[in-house]
Amino acid sequence: MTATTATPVVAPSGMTNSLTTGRLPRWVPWTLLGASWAVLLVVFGMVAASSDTELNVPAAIFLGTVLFDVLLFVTAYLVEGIRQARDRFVTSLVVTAFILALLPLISLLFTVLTNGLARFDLAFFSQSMRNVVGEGGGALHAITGTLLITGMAAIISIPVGLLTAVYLVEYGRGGLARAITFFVDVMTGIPSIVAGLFAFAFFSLLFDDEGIRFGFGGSVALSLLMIPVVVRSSEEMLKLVPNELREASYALGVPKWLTILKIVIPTSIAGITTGVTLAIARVIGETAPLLLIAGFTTSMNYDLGADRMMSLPVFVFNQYANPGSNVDPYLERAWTGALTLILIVMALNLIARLIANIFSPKLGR
Amino acid sequence: MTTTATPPLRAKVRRADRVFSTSTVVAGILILVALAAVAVFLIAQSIPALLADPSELKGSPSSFWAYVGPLAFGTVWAAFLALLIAFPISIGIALFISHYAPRRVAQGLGYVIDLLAAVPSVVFGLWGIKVLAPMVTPFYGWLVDNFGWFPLFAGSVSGTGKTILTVAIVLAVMIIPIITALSREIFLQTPVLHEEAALALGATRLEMIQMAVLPFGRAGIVSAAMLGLGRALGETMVVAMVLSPAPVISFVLTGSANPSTIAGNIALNFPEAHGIEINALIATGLILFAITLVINSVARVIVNRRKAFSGAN
Amino acid sequence: MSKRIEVNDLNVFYSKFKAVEGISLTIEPRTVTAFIGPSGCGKSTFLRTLNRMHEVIPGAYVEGEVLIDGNNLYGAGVDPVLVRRQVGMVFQRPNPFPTMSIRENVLAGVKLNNRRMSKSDGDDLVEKSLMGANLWKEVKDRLGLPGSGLSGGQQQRLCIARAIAVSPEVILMDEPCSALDPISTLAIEDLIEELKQQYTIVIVTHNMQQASRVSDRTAFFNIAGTGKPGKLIEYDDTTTIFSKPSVQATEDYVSGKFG
Amino acid sequence: MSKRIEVNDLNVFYSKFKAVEGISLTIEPRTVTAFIGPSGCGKSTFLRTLNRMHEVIPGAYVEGEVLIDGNNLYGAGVDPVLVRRQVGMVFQRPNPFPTMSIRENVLAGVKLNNRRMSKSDGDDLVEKSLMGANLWKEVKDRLGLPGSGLSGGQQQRLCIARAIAVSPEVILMDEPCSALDPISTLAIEDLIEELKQQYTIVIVTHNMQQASRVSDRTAFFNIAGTGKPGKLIEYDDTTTIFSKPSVQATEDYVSGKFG
Amino acid sequence: ANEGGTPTDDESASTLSGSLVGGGSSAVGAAQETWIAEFQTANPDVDIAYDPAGSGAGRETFLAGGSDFAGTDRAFDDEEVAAGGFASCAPDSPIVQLPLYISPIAVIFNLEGIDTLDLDAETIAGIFAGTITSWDDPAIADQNEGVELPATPITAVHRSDDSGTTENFTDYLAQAAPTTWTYEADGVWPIEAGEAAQGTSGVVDAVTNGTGTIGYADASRAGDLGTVSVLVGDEYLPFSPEAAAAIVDASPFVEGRAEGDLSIELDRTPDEAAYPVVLVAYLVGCETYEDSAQGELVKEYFTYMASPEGQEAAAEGAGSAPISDALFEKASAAIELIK
Ligand SMILES: Nc1ncnc2c1ncn2[C@@H]1O[C@H](COP(=O)(O)OP(=O)(O)OP(=O)(O)O)[C@@H](O)[C@H]1O
Ligand SMILES: Nc1ncnc2c1ncn2[C@@H]1O[C@H](COP(=O)(O)OP(=O)(O)OP(=O)(O)O)[C@@H](O)[C@H]1O
Ligand SMILES: [Mg+2]
Ligand SMILES: [Mg+2]
Ligand SMILES: O=P([O-])([O-])[O-]
Repeated sequence: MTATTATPVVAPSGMTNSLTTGRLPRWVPWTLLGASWAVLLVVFGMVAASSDTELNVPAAIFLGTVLFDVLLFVTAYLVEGIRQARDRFVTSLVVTAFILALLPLISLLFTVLTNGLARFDLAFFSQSMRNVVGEGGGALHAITGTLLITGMAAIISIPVGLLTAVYLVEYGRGGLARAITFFVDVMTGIPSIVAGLFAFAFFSLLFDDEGIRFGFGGSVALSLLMIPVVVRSSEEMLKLVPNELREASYALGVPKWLTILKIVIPTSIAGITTGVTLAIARVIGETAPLLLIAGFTTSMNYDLGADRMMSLPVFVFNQYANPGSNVDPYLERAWTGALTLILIVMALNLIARLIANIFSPKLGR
Repeated sequence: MTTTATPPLRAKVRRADRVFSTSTVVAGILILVALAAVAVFLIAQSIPALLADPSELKGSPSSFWAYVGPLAFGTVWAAFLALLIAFPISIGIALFISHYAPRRVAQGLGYVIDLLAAVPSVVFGLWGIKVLAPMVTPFYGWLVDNFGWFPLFAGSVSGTGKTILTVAIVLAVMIIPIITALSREIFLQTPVLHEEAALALGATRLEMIQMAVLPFGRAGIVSAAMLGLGRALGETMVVAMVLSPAPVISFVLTGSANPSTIAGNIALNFPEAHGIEINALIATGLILFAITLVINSVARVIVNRRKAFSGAN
Repeated sequence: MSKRIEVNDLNVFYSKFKAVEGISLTIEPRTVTAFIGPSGCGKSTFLRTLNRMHEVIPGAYVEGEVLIDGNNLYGAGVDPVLVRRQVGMVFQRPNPFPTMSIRENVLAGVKLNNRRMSKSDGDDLVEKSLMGANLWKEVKDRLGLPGSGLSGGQQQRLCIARAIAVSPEVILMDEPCSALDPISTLAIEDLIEELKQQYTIVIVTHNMQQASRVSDRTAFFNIAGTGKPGKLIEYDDTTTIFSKPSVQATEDYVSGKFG
Repeated sequence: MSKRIEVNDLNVFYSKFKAVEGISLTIEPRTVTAFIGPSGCGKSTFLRTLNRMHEVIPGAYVEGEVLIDGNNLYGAGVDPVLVRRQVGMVFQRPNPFPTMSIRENVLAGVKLNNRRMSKSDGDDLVEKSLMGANLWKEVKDRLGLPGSGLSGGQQQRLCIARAIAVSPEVILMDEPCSALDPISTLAIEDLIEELKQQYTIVIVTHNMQQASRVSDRTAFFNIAGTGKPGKLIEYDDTTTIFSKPSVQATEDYVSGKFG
Repeated sequence: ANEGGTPTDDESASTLSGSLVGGGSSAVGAAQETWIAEFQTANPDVDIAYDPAGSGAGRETFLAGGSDFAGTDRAFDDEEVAAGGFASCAPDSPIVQLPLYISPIAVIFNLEGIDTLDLDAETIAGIFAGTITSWDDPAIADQNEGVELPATPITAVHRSDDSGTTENFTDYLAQAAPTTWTYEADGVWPIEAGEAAQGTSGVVDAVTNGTGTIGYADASRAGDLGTVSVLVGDEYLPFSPEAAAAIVDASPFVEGRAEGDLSIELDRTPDEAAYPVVLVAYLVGCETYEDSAQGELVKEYFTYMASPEGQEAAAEGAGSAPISDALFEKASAAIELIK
């Protein structure tokens, strides 16, 4: 452009419809998407028919979406110009990203559901594996174990994590805060099995028992994994609380701690609960550390303080990895266990949302 | 209220305030202590392995470092690949939810993505071997047939699909919800002021995002990526169940001989390990710890380098 | 129930930056005092030092003294929390607590301090405060609904009700009407007129007409330029300030020559 | 380089809420038009419909038409991106991009259409725009530093420089001085005086003195109460509005009886 | 339902009570679950736990005194036995090591329409070493006349984890095909060639889901997959429980061990018709326990495991090969030592 002269960058004034460029009608992108999917499904269908393999739907959808991205870019470039084309291209990429993330989710849920429904019966939820060989039995012992161990881990991690987040957001300045922030990041990288090893070493030293296995130890190991996630997510959420609310509270003569407890935390409770459920979901599926410190059993145990306690991931893994000579009932139990595990986390998620809805800011009008 | 008794301004020390602030500090310090304890445990248990005669270690490597080398490489490589896949997708989804989807739809979509986070890693492992690996095998075959000249797809193709690329895909699916959730919140926080400034200059939505949203969220995005990367670096079960490992350093994505990861290797070998082998495995855990530390430091440097331009006040 | 405020040679700093310099003035009980002046001259900053709210901002501190009925706010051992209970504050943007109902918002100051209160005492206080804030009629049938569902003007009056529910001696208001429509503004101006019977009121406003309508005395602040500290230029009866101010800058400002 | 704006019977809605009703007016090229009126009467809302910036707010839409030199902004196939290039905007709070240097800020809009601008062309444009915004002298030695490091008034002038760098036909300003100190305010008022030679300028202001100082014509908006739509009450030469307005409400407002 | 130990039949009401903790090899896991279920049913007041955490972990824990017995896919060796220090046992008590779990390892493959193949050790070694790479390789074809072999490339799957199965399989290759397989027996797969998968299930899955795949796994998991008959002497022998048990009888005991230590030096190149690719897992306990009540309990449990009923139950539940009568007698004598 000639910036030195006073000529305007855009088309000179006075021209009629100078504000109008070629615009794609609204239906064009959707039609393109549908058409791309259809084309790829047909192509894949033909390949599948000719080579006698199954139709690979996810791959067809994926490649169809890629085709759509390209088509849309070209169309928009021809009709609307490069800037709009770029904008549309990124829009379609963003949509593609979303579809991409959905594919594995759907495939995974589908797999778990179809395989897991076989043993989704009363016995599975009312019986343990004690004295069961082959068919039958259930995962009651593992379900209670998982709930107890994870529950205890949450009881340890949530206060510690939340308080630390409060410290970082409301109090912390200088070296200590920076150190905590940094090491919390580092902590997210502790491999789960190392957490289990550590918990085992710690408690066997503490109780001088080389064979120590108990649920609480599992909770401690899980806490090591859970705390950093709680801290990180709560910290971000606390930061989002507007300062105005804090000031309003201080101006009423409310001390800082009550302001935090009764204004700041309730206001951000929705985000915090989401973070906490993320953290629980992160640890509830851990296998290796629990096998090391909580052990393995086929019987019920309600006592976190003593004796082996089974957990669902260990149950699932064991049913999968060490089946007896008749494999099918073991695999069925494994899938049903996996389904149960997902259902538990989803239920937690739902409960968290309920809690969040009850406490979180009420938007009027 | 009577005018007689004006409460004095001088008050008792506010005990509760003190207790509360102290407890937050204690919680923070507790984390540092726990981490220090883990570090001490790792170091103490590692020393025997570092001092031992390497021939006592599994596979009789020439030295401990020859043993961890491929593992450290595999750890970083797998996590890098996972991040490479997950990062753009996550940013895409986060943008989709924060700036593209209608608000009502966005909430539902956020929930769907959170669901991915609800899937435990054993289940991901099962899905990885039983569903994903068989599904991608023909695709790998096609890649190797057509792009075999490209170093990443060199050599013969894996017959089972249990390659490092498959692992990276599963890891990516696992960390997508983490990165998405955080960056979504951050994108939603972009000051409307800056978004409007860009739009008022005649920017398209994409240009507005480039000018206002992404620069503003840079530090937060890096944090989110680090959180995801940490998860990918430390993931045990998925790697153990899905990968076909070998003690090699190789960039090939589609072959049978893939470098293992430290966490996966511990899971695979710990059950049968005894004596000095246990120490060696823990020592590899220490290396992983160090890797995480270094990566986080680098991330922090990146975030801080252009601090003057960060938009934070 | 209301108190005299005496400020002696007060400087306010944001870390190294001196935002306000050498302020001395006396505010009589049961009066309305208006602070006027161009943007950035330190009105808000100074106002906040009257109940130590500036301490919420990292790095902010004062030199000098503020006496409330002879007690120095900045004396040793003074608890800012107690200060703020006696000197309430209403902000520019209405900020009811979003997690609370209207009723809870009014009782927030009392309840948040962990004081127990019987249901009926609570009801009485809610009614009294909302009456005091001229809001009772409009909301008495929906006390359980969220406070954020009210209109801007109602929200601002809710904030005033919340402030007077803790029975302060002084109420500070920082541009309480600047985000409100004219009807709500009038309602709040009427309210200030009534509150004056019981409380000492200090109000910051950009609106000269408002200052002349509601205040008994007016303080004019000015600033020599960006980066310079704000200063108190003139402090006098409102009628004097608006009719025959003694300083030229004041006259320029109130007559609209700048600002 | 400047354009006439014609608005015909415009209504603006936020979802179901009608915020502005039945506005018709004509703005001549190379004039400064001031919008005044009490808070909430829809000045900002209306201003934003002049470059379709209201579309950024979810649920906002208009009825009626806005013609810029005869082209309807809301006609079929009109690209809001092009509209905004021709009708620039400066906001209440200065909003330079914090991640960009001063130079990058000025060029931000230009770079969108002209990615590969030569270094010297860029330099020229930066100098010209900053000169135009009266900022060149103050920042010419630190063009590479972050824009957020400037004072409020400088930031606002930087935003003006950024807006004029894309050579718009019209510049809309929404209370551009309300966050600035008096010195900066004067600098910006002088600037508006100069810009008027080339651009059509529309400015929203709360400050009656400012309106009378800088504008040629003034539009007074009012609102009957919360929840009611804002309306254009009177639109005339600035001198007429401030000396002998034809509507009582206008007189009440400009004389400070309310607002 | 199944909790609370309601005795199933009253006549067998036993007076035995207490709890036992064991741990170790996951290969023995399924068998242990069976034994524990049966034993607990017969003795409702007894609780037995077995952590299938791995043989190494099992030995470590037993050595450190964290468990009452261990299951391991290799016996404590001379060095370890000499070093002693078994913390569960009374000072200076020797340990009892009994090969009570014998399981054939099947060489499994996935080729459409082919159920069995005859292979000698050298060919198997060649396939797993990566020197034989196609199914129609003459080395394979020559031994399988009349079988239609495809030209599919071979994908050999081995274990990615450190495992007893691998150790026994590589021991077989090292003994039976020393020229092709020049590596020592090891629980970790010694070479890079081939694919790796975690655990028996992982190998089975990989072989099942791939095409042209071959692997080795506990025979009970062979399912519908093709299996290899291995050349022993001059006869191709498919795996069978009897043939697997026979190899143990055909092998000598390790010399210089205590009376209760029945460690076996497996001979993978037997003269008789014995299936040489087997995994032998040991149950390890003390001769004298620190606590005699524990000794009593261990003795009862070991007695049950070694008994024909116990062996039959494991064969049923976990697919193992019942020990021979000869070995049963020796084991019984060893168990008698426990106190
Ligand atoms: N948190 C802060 N940190 C540093 N400087 C600040 C802070 N808040 C205000 N200042 C500076 O202090 C000075 C006085 O600001 P203050 O907000 O008190 O002015 P004001 O008169 O209330 O203006 P307005 O009418 O715009 O509200 C200004 O220069 C401002 O930039
Ligand atoms: N995003 C929005 N959503 C819904 N209603 C809105 C929104 N923005 C403004 N309004 C409403 O529209 C009406 C006009 O608001 P507008 O901001 O245009 O007033 P204004 O005259 O600019 O006021 P001020 O002088 O305070 O800036 C008000 O009733 C306001 O509450
Ligand atoms: Mg202020
Ligand atoms: Mg406005
Ligand atoms: O019994 P293993 O799992 O070690 O083969």
